[in-house]
Amino acid sequence: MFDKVLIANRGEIALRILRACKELGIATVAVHSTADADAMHVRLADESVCIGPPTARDSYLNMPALISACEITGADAVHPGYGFLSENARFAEMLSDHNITFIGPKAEHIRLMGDKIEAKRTAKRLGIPCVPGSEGGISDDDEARRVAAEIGFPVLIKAAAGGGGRGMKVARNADELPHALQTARAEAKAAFGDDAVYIEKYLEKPRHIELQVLGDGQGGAIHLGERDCSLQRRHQKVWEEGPSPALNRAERDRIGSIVADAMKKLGYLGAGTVEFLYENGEFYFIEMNTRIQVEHPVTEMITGIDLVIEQIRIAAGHPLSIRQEDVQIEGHAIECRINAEHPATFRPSPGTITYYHPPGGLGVRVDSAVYQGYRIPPHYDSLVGKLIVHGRSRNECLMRLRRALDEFVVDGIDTTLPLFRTLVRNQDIQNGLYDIHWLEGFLRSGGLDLESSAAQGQGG
Amino acid sequence: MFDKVLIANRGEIALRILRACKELGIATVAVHSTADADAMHVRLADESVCIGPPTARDSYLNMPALISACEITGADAVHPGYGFLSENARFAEMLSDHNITFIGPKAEHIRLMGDKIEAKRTAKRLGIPCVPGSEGGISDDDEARRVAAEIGFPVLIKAAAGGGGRGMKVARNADELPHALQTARAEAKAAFGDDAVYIEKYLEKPRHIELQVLGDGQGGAIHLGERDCSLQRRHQKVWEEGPSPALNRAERDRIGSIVADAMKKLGYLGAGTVEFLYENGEFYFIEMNTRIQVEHPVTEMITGIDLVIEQIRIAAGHPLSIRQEDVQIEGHAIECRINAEHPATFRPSPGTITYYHPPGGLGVRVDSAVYQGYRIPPHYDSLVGKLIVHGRSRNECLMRLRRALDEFVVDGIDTTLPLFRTLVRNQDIQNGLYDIHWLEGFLRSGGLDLESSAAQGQGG
Amino acid sequence: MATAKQNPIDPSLVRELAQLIADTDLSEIEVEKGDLRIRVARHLTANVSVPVAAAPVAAVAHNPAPAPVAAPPAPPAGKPGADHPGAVTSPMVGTAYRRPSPEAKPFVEVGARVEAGDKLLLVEAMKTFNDILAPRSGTVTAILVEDGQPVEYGEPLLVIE
Amino acid sequence: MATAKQNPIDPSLVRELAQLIADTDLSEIEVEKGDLRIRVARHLTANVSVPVAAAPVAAVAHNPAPAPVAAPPAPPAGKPGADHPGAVTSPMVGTAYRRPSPEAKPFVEVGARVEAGDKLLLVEAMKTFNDILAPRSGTVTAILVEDGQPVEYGEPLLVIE
Repeated sequence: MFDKVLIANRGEIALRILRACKELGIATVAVHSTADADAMHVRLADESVCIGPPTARDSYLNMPALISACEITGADAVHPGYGFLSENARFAEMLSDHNITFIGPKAEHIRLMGDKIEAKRTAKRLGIPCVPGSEGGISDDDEARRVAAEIGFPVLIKAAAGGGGRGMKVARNADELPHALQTARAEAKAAFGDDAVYIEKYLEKPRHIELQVLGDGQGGAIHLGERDCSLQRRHQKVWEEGPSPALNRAERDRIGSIVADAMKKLGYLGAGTVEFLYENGEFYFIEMNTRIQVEHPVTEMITGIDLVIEQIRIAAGHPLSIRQEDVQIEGHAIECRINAEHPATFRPSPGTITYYHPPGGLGVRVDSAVYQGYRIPPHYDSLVGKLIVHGRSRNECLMRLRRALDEFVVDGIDTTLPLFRTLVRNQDIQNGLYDIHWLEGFLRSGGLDLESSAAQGQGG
Repeated sequence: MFDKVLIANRGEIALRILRACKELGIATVAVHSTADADAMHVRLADESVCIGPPTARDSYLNMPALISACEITGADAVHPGYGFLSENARFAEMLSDHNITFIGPKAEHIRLMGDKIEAKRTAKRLGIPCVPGSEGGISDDDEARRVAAEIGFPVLIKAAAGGGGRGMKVARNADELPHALQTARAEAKAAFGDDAVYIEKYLEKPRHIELQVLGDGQGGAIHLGERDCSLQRRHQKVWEEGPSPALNRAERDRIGSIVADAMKKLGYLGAGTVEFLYENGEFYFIEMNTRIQVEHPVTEMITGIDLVIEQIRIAAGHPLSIRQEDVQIEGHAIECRINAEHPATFRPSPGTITYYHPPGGLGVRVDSAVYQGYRIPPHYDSLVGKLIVHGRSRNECLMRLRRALDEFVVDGIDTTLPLFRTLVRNQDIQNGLYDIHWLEGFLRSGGLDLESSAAQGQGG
Repeated sequence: MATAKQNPIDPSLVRELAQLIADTDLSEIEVEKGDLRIRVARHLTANVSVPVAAAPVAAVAHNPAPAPVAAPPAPPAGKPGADHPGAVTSPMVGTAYRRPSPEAKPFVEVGARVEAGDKLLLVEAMKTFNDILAPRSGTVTAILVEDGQPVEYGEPLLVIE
Repeated sequence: MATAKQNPIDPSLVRELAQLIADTDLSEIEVEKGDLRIRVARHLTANVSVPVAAAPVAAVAHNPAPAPVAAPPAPPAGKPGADHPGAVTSPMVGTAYRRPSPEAKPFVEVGARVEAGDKLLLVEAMKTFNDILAPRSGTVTAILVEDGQPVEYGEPLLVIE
């Protein structure tokens, strides 16, 4: 096991990693920019090193500074958290050159999954289901019809040469196909000088479902069930839960086995997430994240497994301590990402927290690096903390989440707490009936009534 | 189910009950003395009623005031918490006369278990193991020898007529018996004018082990495993854990079945705790508490069952929703009672909390009604809050507890946090090797080194 | 620590008193012997409470989000005059009545002159009607409860000036 | 504070009482001897109340228990002169060296006169030695690092005045 781990991150994930190290009895080094000298994890770490000015490029993304910090403190491993250098293959290699362990996947796998086209090709090869479509560009209308019929309607027609939404048309049935093809070709021709098109299955109301995996790089790999992260705003996850209200056990086991087998074949090492769109009982691969994710506590709460401790163990060369049959999904968990943002306009609200009181009690977990008197610096993301609630059933979880949200006090800044107080009382959310477009639609339609959610918080 | 529950208590248990009610969607009434107007649960309740001055006799123990508070608010049930009126049969009856449900056992069972002699007689009748001893007073030495041989040495000889430690002698073997008998008789004669003595099995280094039970009053009753509360100071529990480090599964199942069967026979309704001394593989009944206990979260953390919610459901007339086979003990949990007391002298330290920051993260639960700026009134007990930590194994739990204790900040008053920081690092505690005398011996021998425990808290 | 020659202050005496205060939980000790008089005091709670409680109150104003703990300690809403020097408060939880029976006239009205011991109101608790008597003579300047209104312990019922 | 009679107060006596108050946690001391009477008081409120961020700092002094969050934001321990106007700070994390090679003499000593652009130190990071040059002319009044000492970003290395 490592003697000393350097935590190459900030905020709640830095504190999360520090906690895991402490529970393993490993000494910790916190690195920080000048803006983060007062951070909670800096105060709790055994040692701390200031690595640069507030700008992330010169501090948290500054590889030489991080390696120097390892050298002057004698750290023998680095945990990169999420964001920053967590999916930077070159950083992993540099650390390796300095005989420092990168707590994360092999550099080759980071690289592989960082390339969208390569990632999709690899997924297909490993048997992971992808969005069905034509193999290449199609110029012939008869062939287009054959392919569309094979895939099944609706289909998306898009310029083979380009991107960015130009030349994209949806055909909902065979009758719509000729016109859609014609328009798409014309636009593609005009935009890219090439009228070849791809045809792909079109997903109208998919959910975002992702599978958590762990691999030991020695052929051992397991999955830990799914998280449903369909509630998004501008592609940012807002509310994550597990298990997905849309999956049953057979579906979970099926996609889980496919993913775990794929990771075994790949020889994947570390924690990772395979993300899918899900519609009408089918999964379609989007991408794989080769790091711990913000929403990992959802999985921890329903499996009892500490994913960061497992990451560290695996990185230290241990084989997986958990077999697939040891992973039991118990109850239900929901995570709310509480941001320092106005709950309706989402305008960032950095500043000083004048009063802070997190909720407590059974089944309530708060992962946050803030404290009363802490100033949220304007240089980084706006995540104040994560509220994760567990219950024996989804309903128990929702009721507990409701009361925990009503207890949570963060004063001095705007937060998204009122948004969650509204969501937890929404009928669609309670029924689990939402897709990746639901939240934006809800917000557009003025679903967030701030006055009533404020009243709820006051103790109703 | 009830429409509105009145919480006839204060402090953390009042907040605990409020949380359960909120999760069940039941409206809440907080009652409080003038000293508790700022209490957290008062602020979070749907309604609050001031019932009297600080003195508990005139407020929290004031039955007419409580019943009036029910009447003016329309509460249809009362949860008494622990302490105060929680084991007052007359209060339960008075509520019943006013058509208000007492969330607790039937009055007859409160009365039965409140009488030490009746309780022991009932336990014996129900097949619960008690301390073996003579049936009545013994005046004849030959009979005393026969009884002692039957029980097995060491034995305790005590005055049949009295109590309070006078006339109590231990005989460790048959040779010591005549002298012990003679002395005990002489002291008994002198003190009570009667030289008849009881002979009882003497337990030298017992553990305190208690079984949590739930009964629906309709013949359904289950046990939820045990808690080991051996770490005590002046008969006050300090640290509670479950499962006991001293029990194996077969022992748990054996004593659990005995207790659950007894509760079925009794027709017991509500939550209760059957307390035992445990030595050399044998259990000896002490008493039964007919209420929720301070340390109930230990059981909640290892079973996932919300005991207060179950209490409310049962009191509303529902049969048990959990069968014995549904109760699965998962992992390990430890509770530390954090008191507003000096950690070495245990002198109470009421006053204002100038800074409060509870720990967070996986497996960490805090049950506390305090907050920053809260003034702990001098009128009531000194419990600041309970830190309850869960881990998949006892070792994981201990490591997590250690880091959680190091994160916990309560400034402005003395607390017993430093005591726990020392205990969690102690070899005997880590090995689970302690009995009901261990903590007092540890404190007497100066085991608490405040300087080193303060250093640990600063982040080491 | 100054070297005490003919020093009028004996630090060891003060320390002794301080220790006594710490040990006994007294808040004040005063000793007088011959021409010497020493008084030591400690006010822990009274002073500290005020400003700390003020911090969360300030926060309420800034934040539209709910702040249950941040609410200022206040008398029950809509009950003015709680701290009025002439307020007569309820000695118990119950229901206040202004008249002996539904048809009868109220015991007192605003503007009435009352003598100490006059009956002002009834508070019913557990089917028992308890007389609320005037604690002193004066004029009723405000009546703060409706007929049949639930009242808390310590809640102001009316004001006599 | 002190109730002054017509005779002038001996400040050392007041200081002594103030020290006693600080030492003992008392809030008030009153002493009377002959025609002399001194009373000193301390109200804890003033310290605790001020700004929200100040509260944890104050708490540290009173509470022997650990208070990780309560620690005041401070420069790294034992690194004086961080805010000195003449301080030259490290532009990177690394190891500071005062001489070009183990046998050589230091680039500068305290008292040395330096011109802008003179080499003062080396900071090694990732096997690369980076020159630390004088940002302005002046006299080296303090050298804050040992030879071979690890340094953080922004850590003061020496002072030029």
